Amino acid sequence: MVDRTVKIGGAAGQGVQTVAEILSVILRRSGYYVFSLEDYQSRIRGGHTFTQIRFANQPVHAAKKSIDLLVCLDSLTHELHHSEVAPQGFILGHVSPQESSASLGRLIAIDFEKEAVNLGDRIFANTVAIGALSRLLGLAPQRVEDYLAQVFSKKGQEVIEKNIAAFRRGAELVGENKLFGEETIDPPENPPRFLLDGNQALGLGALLAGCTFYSAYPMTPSTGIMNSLASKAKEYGILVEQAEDEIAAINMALGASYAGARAMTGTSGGGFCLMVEGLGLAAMTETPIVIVNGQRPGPSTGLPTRTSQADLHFVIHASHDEFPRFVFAPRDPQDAINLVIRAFSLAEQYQVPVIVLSDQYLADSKVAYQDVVVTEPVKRPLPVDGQEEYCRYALTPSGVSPRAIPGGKALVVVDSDEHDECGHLTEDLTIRVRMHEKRMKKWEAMKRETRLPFTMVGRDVNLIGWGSTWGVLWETRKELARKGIEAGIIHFNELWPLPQGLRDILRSLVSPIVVEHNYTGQLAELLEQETGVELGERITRYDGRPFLIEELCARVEEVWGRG
Amino acid sequence: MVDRTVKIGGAAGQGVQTVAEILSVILRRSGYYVFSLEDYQSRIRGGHTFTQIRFANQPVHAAKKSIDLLVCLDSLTHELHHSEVAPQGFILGHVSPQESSASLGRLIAIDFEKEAVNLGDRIFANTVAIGALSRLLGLAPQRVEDYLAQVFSKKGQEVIEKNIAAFRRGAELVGENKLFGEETIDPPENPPRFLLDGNQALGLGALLAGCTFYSAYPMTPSTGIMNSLASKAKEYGILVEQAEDEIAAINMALGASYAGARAMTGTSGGGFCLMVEGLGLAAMTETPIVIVNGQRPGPSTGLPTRTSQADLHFVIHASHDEFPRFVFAPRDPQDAINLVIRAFSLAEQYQVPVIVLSDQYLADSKVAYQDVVVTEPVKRPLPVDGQEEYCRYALTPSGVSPRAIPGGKALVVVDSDEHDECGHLTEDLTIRVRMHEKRMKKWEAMKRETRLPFTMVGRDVNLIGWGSTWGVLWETRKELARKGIEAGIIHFNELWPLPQGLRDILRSLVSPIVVEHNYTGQLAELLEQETGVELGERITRYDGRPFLIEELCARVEEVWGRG
Amino acid sequence: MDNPFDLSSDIAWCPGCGNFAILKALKSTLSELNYEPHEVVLVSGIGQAAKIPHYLRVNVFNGLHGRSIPVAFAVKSANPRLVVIAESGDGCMYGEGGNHFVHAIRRNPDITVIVHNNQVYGLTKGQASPTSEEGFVSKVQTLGSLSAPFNPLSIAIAQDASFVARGFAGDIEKLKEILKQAITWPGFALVDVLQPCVTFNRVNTYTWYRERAYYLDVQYDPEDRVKAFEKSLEWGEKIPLGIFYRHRKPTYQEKFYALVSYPHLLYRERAVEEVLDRELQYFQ
Amino acid sequence: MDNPFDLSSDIAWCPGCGNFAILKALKSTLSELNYEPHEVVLVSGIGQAAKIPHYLRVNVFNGLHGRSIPVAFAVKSANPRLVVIAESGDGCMYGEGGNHFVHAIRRNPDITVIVHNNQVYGLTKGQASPTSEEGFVSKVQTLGSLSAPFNPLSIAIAQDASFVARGFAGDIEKLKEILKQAITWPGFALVDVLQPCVTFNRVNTYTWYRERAYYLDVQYDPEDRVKAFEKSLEWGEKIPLGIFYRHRKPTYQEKFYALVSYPHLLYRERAVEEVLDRELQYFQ
Ligand SMILES: Cc1ncc(C[n+]2csc(CCOP(=O)(O)OP(=O)(O)O)c2C)c(N)n1
Ligand SMILES: Cc1ncc(C[n+]2csc(CCOP(=O)(O)OP(=O)(O)O)c2C)c(N)n1
Ligand code: SF4
Ligand code: SF4
Ligand SMILES: [Mg+2]
Ligand SMILES: [Mg+2]
Repeated sequence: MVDRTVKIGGAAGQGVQTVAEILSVILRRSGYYVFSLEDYQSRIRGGHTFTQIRFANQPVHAAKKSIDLLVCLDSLTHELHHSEVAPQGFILGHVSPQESSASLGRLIAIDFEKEAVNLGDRIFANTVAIGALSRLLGLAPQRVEDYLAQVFSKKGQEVIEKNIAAFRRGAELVGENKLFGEETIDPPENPPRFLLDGNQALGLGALLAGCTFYSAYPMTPSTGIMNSLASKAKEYGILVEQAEDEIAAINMALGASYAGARAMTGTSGGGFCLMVEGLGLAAMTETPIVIVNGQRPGPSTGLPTRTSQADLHFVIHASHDEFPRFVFAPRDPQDAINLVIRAFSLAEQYQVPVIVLSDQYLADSKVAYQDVVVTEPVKRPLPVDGQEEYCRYALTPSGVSPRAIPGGKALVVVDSDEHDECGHLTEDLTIRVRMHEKRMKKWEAMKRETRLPFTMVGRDVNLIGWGSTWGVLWETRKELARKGIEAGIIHFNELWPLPQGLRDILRSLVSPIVVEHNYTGQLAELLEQETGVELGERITRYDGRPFLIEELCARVEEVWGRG
Repeated sequence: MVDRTVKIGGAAGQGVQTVAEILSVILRRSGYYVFSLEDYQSRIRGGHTFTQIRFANQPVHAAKKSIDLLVCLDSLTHELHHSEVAPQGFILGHVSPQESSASLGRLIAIDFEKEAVNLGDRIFANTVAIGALSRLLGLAPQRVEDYLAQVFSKKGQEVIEKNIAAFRRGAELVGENKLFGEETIDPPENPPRFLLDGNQALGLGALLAGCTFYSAYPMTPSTGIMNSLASKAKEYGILVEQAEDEIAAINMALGASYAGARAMTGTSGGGFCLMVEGLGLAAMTETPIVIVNGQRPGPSTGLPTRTSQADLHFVIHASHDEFPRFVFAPRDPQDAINLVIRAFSLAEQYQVPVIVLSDQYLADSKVAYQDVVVTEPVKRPLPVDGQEEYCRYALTPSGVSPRAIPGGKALVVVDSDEHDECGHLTEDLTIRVRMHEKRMKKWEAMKRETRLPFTMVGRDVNLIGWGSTWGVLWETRKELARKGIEAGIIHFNELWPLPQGLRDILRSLVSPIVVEHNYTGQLAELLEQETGVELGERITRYDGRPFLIEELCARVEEVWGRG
Repeated sequence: MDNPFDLSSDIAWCPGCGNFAILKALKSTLSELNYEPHEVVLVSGIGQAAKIPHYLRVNVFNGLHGRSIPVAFAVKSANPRLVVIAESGDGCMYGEGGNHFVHAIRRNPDITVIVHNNQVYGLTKGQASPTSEEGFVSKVQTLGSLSAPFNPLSIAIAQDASFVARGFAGDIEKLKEILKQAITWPGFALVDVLQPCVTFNRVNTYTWYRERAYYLDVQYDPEDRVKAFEKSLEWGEKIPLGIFYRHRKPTYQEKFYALVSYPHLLYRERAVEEVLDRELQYFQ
Repeated sequence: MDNPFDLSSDIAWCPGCGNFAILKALKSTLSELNYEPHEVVLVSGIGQAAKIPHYLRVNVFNGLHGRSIPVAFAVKSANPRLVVIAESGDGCMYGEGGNHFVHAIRRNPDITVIVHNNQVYGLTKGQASPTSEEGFVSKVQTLGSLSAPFNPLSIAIAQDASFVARGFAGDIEKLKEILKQAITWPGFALVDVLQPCVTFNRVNTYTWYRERAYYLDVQYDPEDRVKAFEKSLEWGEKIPLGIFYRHRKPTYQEKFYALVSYPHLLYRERAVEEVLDRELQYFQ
C-alpha cells in the first residue's frame, strides 16, 4: 500500500502553493487519493510557509506528522522540518548548512534557483522542483509534461517549452533516486476524480443551492468562498459584492434575501462579531440567511492564518435576547457542499439564520474524492403571492408564517422592532408575548430537524468531535485499530439545536474523549450541559495547527492508558 | 403601617415623569421610603406612559400591582388602569367617559388643564395635579410649596408664585377627601435621606471609582449613565464623548484606558452587539474596561423602552475564541454603586473586561435609602513605571503582567494579534500557546474572586434570581411569609465566573424556583450546567414589564401548590 | 382622488413636527408619479424619522439603526424593478450609518436617500447629532458640542454623488418637486430635508430656517461640481435649498446587469445535476 | 548618529514595497523633530501597512482593523502630552474605518493620520480597496470593480479637516517634509501616502505614479478651501502632491481642557468619602 507524505516549504511568495497545487493535481491524475494541508503566515512575502500533501492508493482524510519527502524551496525549510522526515525519506532542495549533517533523511541538495537561472530565468525554479520531486515519486513524465503544458497554455508556446525543459532538468538532477523502493505502486480500482478544498466546496454548495447574492468583506480564512462565487458571477448571474465592512455585508445579504434572492455572507471571528447585530435582525425580521464563520485563533485578530474551533459557544449565543438558529460545521469539503445546501433549505423553511462554522483547516485543505455526491435536495419553499391583506407575521401553529417577497400584490412589511402580525411596529405587550412565542416556537420543530452525529461506537475508547476534525478522527481510529485498540467515533456536523436522543448514545460510551481545537473543550461542555452525561477526558489543541494523526493517536493512547 | 401606591399616567410629553419626580422627592422628604417604576413607550409625545410610586414607612424594594391612587393626566390612563385601583382607592383627574361608572375606586374628576388655563396657562396643569394628590395623601402643604419654590427657583418669582397658586387650587379641588383614613401616618425613626435610580447609581459608582473617560452612543436604557457623568464633566474633569457609533465608543474607551484613564462605556443589546469585537480586543490586549449593557427586550430593536434579562448567555460568550471576563448584575441602585466600583478594581487587577448587566427596570427605578453606603474600596493598582526593557506581557505565575502606561520610560506595546511578551506580533506558535495559557490562567484566581449569591434559605420554597429582581424577590418573600409560606432567596449579583461552592447551596434547596425576565430561563440553565443540580421550576416573564409583587407571589404559590 | 399610499395609523410623532410634512410630501410624490404601493420599498433605520414607513402603504424594511442604505442597495440589486427609497434621520444616516452613506455613493445604486435632518437625536431625547451646530448643549453635551457639524451635501459632492439636493419640511410643494426628481433620477440621489424638531431642537426652528432658507435660482448650474461644492458650504446667514448637484452616470445596477444575462437575482430553476457536472470539471 | 527610533525586527513586507520608504521617512521625521520614543504613540489597525508600529521604537497600540482613529483620539485626549499618530492602510482607514475617519475630522483632535494608500487590500491578497480605480480586476472583482474610488482628500476638505496632504513613497525627502509639518500641526492632520504595492497592484506602480505625480508649487494657496477641493479632484494624467489644505482652528483637546481644570485624564487621588458626600446632596 502506498501512503506517503510530501512537505513543500519555503518563504511566502516563493511558490510553495503553486508547486503543491500542481503536484496535488498530478498525483490525483496519477490515480492517488490526496489530502493536502496549508500552513502559512499572515504576510505576503518571506517568513515561512508549507503545504503538506499526503497521497495514497485509498482515500485519505487527514495529515500525518511523518514526512517521506521534504522539498525545501529555501534552507529555512530544511532547518525547521528535517527532523520530521522518516528514516527512509528524502530531503530535496536547498539545504541548511547547519542542519545538513544532522538530517535523518537522504539528502539531495539542489539549488532550484541556480538551476533555473542557468535555464534562463529564476522563474523556472518551481518547475525544476516539480521535475525533481516527480522523478523521486516515480510519476509518469508524460503526464506531468501534459499538465504543465495545460497550466501554462495561456502564456504561449515558449513558456511551455522552457518549463518542460526545467522540468526535465529537475528530474535529471535526482538521478536514480526513488522514494518507492520495493513498494508496489498500485493505483486504486476506483481512482479519485475530483480534488477540492473547503472554501471551494462551500462556494460550490452555495452555487448549487441557488445562491445569487454574496456580500462580504475579505477575511482569512473565508475569502476563498467569495473568490469561488465571484469566479461564477458572470456565468450564473451572481452578485458578489465586497462591502465596506461586515456590518454592511450582513445587512446587504438580508436586504437581498428580503427581496427574494438566496443570500449568503462569510467572514471570520472578528468580522462575525460585527455581524452579531445583523444576526438579531435576521431573527427578528425572520429573514432567511446563511452565514459562514471561518474560525481562526483569537481572541481578537489573533493568528489570522491558523485554525481553531473556539467560536461554538459564541455563535450559539450571539446577539441579544433569544431566538432560534441552526449551527452546522462541515466535516470535510464533500460534507460542506451538502451542508450549505441544507443550510439554505432550512434557513428558508424556518425563516431563521443558519450559521456554518468552517475553519482555516477545512477552508484550505484539499481532499480527493472518487465522486462528489450531492445527497441534499435543494428545497426552496416558493414565496407566496400574498393578497392585499397579506400579513408577513401571521400567527400559525408552527410559528412559521407564509412568506411573500416584495413586488407581488402583497405588501411585505418587516421590522426590527417588535411588531404585529402585519409587520408594523407595536408597543402592545400582549402582541409582544405572542410574537416572541411565535419565534421561539420554531425551536420545537428545529430540534427534531437536526441529525444525530456520525456514530460508530468503539469497544475501548470513543472519540467525540465536531466539524473539520472528522478526517483525523477517522484516520486515528484506523491507526488505533492497528495497535489493537478499538476506537469509536461520535462526530457532529449539526450542532445546534443539539440533536435529540444524544443522552442514550453518550451514556453508552466507554472512555469518551472529546477532541477539539480550542482551550476549554466547548463541545464537551455543551454535551455535558445538555445531556448531563459526564464526558471526562478532553484532548485539545490551540496553537493554531490541526491535529495530525500520529500525534492524536499518541494522545489518545496516553489518555486511555491512564484511564 | 403605611404602604401605598400612586400611579400617574398620561401621554408622553404631558409631564408624567415631572409630576412623579416631584412627588417622589416630597414623599421622601416627608419621611417615606419610596420605590418608583417607569413605564414608557419609544416615542416623545402621545401614546401612554406611567410612573408608579410606592411609598411606605419602611424600606420598599419593588412595585405592587394594586394601586391606591390613580392620577390620570389623560382619560386613556383611566381606561387602561382603573381596574388596578384598590377598593378603598381614589381615581383622580381626567376621567374616561366609558369607564367612569365601572371604576372601582372613588372618583375625583378634575380637568387639570382647564384649571390651569383658568389660572393663566396650561403649563400649570401638572402643579394642579400635584396639589390635588398632595392633599389626598395628606402631605404637609408647606413642605410641598417649599420644594416647588426650589424646583422653579431658576425661573423667577412669578413662575414660583403661579405654581404655588396652581398647587393650592389643586388641593382645594380635592376638598376633604383623604386616602388615609384610620391609618396612622407614622414616619420611620430612620427616615430615608436619598433617592436615586439605577442609572444615577451607575454614574455615581463610576465617578467614585475615578472614571475620567466615558464614551458611548446614546441608547435606551443606558443613556442616563452618560447624562449622569456628563453632568459632572466640568467639575471633575471627565471626558464624556458621544461617539459616532458603538464601535468607536468601545475603541475610544480602550484607547483611554491604555493611556491610563479609568474608562467605561455603556449601551444596550444592539449596541453591545457592535462592541463585541472590541470586547475581544480588550481581552487580547489585556486592557481594563468596564462595559454596561442595559438590557431591553429583543431580538434586534425589539422593545426599546422595556425591561429584560435575556442577554446573560450572550455576554458570557460574546466575541470569538475564549478569554476570561467578569459579568456582574446589580440588584438595585445601592448595589450598583458598589458593583461598578468593584468592576473597575477587578478590571484593573486582572486586566480583563468587566461587563455590568443593567436593565431598563434597574436603570429607571428610583429607590429611597436611609444611607448610601460605599462598602467597596476603590482599588487602583498603580501602573508600574517600567524600565526601558519593559515587556507589557511578561509571563508571570498568575497570568497578570505588570502594567505600565505610555509616557513613562517604558515603551508600552500592545497588539490585537497574538504577540510575544513585549507585545510584538508573533507567528511563533509556541509563544502563542504560552500567551493563550497566560490569559486563560487568570480564570483560576477570578473564580475565587466572585462572591456567593445573597443566600437566605427557605423551608418551603426557594426563589433564585439575579440582577434587578432582588427587590421583588425580597418583597415576595415577605408577602409569602404573611401567608405562612417560608420562602428563601438565592440571588446573584456576580454571575461570571460563577462563584465556587454553589453546588452545595443549590443541592440543599427545597422547591427551588428560578425567576427571570426572559423566555428560556438563562440563569437556571447556567446553574444547572455548572453544578449539575436540577432546578426544576422556572417563572419567567418576557413582555418587557417587571414582575410585580402580588403577581410573583401568586405564581410562586401556584408552582409551589403544584409541586 | 384617494391616495393609494394612505394608511391610517397611530403616528408617534410630536404635534407640529416637521416629519408630518415630509410624510405628506412623500405620499403625494409617490402617487403623482403613478407608482403603485407594491412597487415601492421603503427601507428605514431606527429613530423618529425612521418610523415613517409604518405610516404609508408600501413594502417596508424597517431595519437597524444606521443600516438602511446597505439594505436598500441590496433590495434594488436583487430586483431592479422595485422603486427603492432609504429614509431615516440624520443620526441614523450620517452618524451610525456614516460609512454606508459614504461608500454607497461610490457604487451609485439607483436608490433615493431621504434624510430627515433635524440636527438632533430625537428618539433618544435630544443629544447632539452629527449635524448639530458646534456648541449645541444637551444633557450629554453639557460643555456644548465640541465637534463641527457634518456637512452631508459637501461630502456627497466630494464623492461625486449622482444627485444631491436639500429640501425643507416647511415647504411641502417644493419638497415634492425635489423628491420627484430625486426618485425618478437614475442613480444615487440624496435629499437632505431640513426638519424642525419642535421638542428637542430649540436652535434650528421653523423660524430659524425660514429666515435663512432660499432656493437656488434658475441661473444656478447643478452640473458644475466645484461650484456645487462651494454652494454646499453656504450655511448660516443664508441656507440654500434645491438641487445642488447632478451628474448622470451609469448606475450600479445598469453596470452589473449589462455584464450578466439575467434580469434579477430572484429564484431561478437550476438543474442541480447539470450545474454540478459542469462545475466539477474545475476540480479535476 | 543613531536614530533612537530604530528597532531591529523581522519586517514582513515584500521586498520593494513602498512601505519601507514610509517607515524610513517616519523614523527620520520623529528623530529630526527631537521626539523621544516614549513620547510617541503609534496606533494602527490591521493590514500590511498596519504592521508598521512593530518596526520602530515607540509606544504601540496595534488594534483592530479599521479602528485606529478612535483609539488615537482617546489616547491623545487622555494624555495630551503624547504625540499620537494613527497609521494604517487605505482599506483600514477608508473602508472598515470610514465612519471614524469622517467623524474624527469633525472633532479636530490633535492627531496625525498617515495612510499607506496602495489602492488595494494587500494583506488579504489583492482585492479592490476603496481607493482602487473603477474597473480594477481581482479574484473578487471578477467583473472589474463597479465602484468609483474614494477620494480621501476631497472628503477631508469637505469636512474642513485642519491639515490635508498627499505624499508619495517614491520620494522620502519630500515625504519627510510633509510628515514633519503634519505631526507638528496642531489639529487633525491627514497624510495620504501613495504607496506602490509591488505584489498586488499592477496598475498603480512606481512608474505609474512617477509619470503623473508633481508637487503643488509655492503659488498654491493651501488656505483656500474651494481651490483645495478643486485641486483634490485632479487625478489621472496628473496627480498633485503636497499640502492641499490647512486651516488652523482650536483642537478638540484645546477646547476640552480649556473648560475643565485638569491637565489630563490620568489617575487622580480622590477622597471617596468626600466625593460621595458632595454628590449625595443631589439625591436628597
Ligand atoms: C445600534 C444602536 N445604537 C443606538 C440606538 C438608539 N437610537 C435609536 S434612535 C437614535 C437616534 C435617532 O436620531 P436620528 O437618527 O437623528 O433620528 P430622529 O429621532 O432625530 O428622527 C438612537 C441613538 C439604536 N437603536 N441602535
Ligand atoms: C473586522 C475585520 N475584517 C477583516 C479583516 C481582514 N483584513 C485584514 S487586513 C485587511 C485589508 C488590508 O488592506 P489595507 O488596510 O489597505 O492594508 P494593506 O494590507 O493594503 O497595507 C483585511 C480586510 C480583519 N482583520 N478584521
Ligand atoms: S422629537 Fe422632534 S423629531 Fe421627534 S417627533 Fe418630536 S418633534 Fe419630531
Ligand atoms: S503585499 Fe503589497 S503592500 Fe503588502 S508588503 Fe507586499 S508589496 Fe507591500
Ligand atoms: Mg435626527
Ligand atoms: Mg491597502
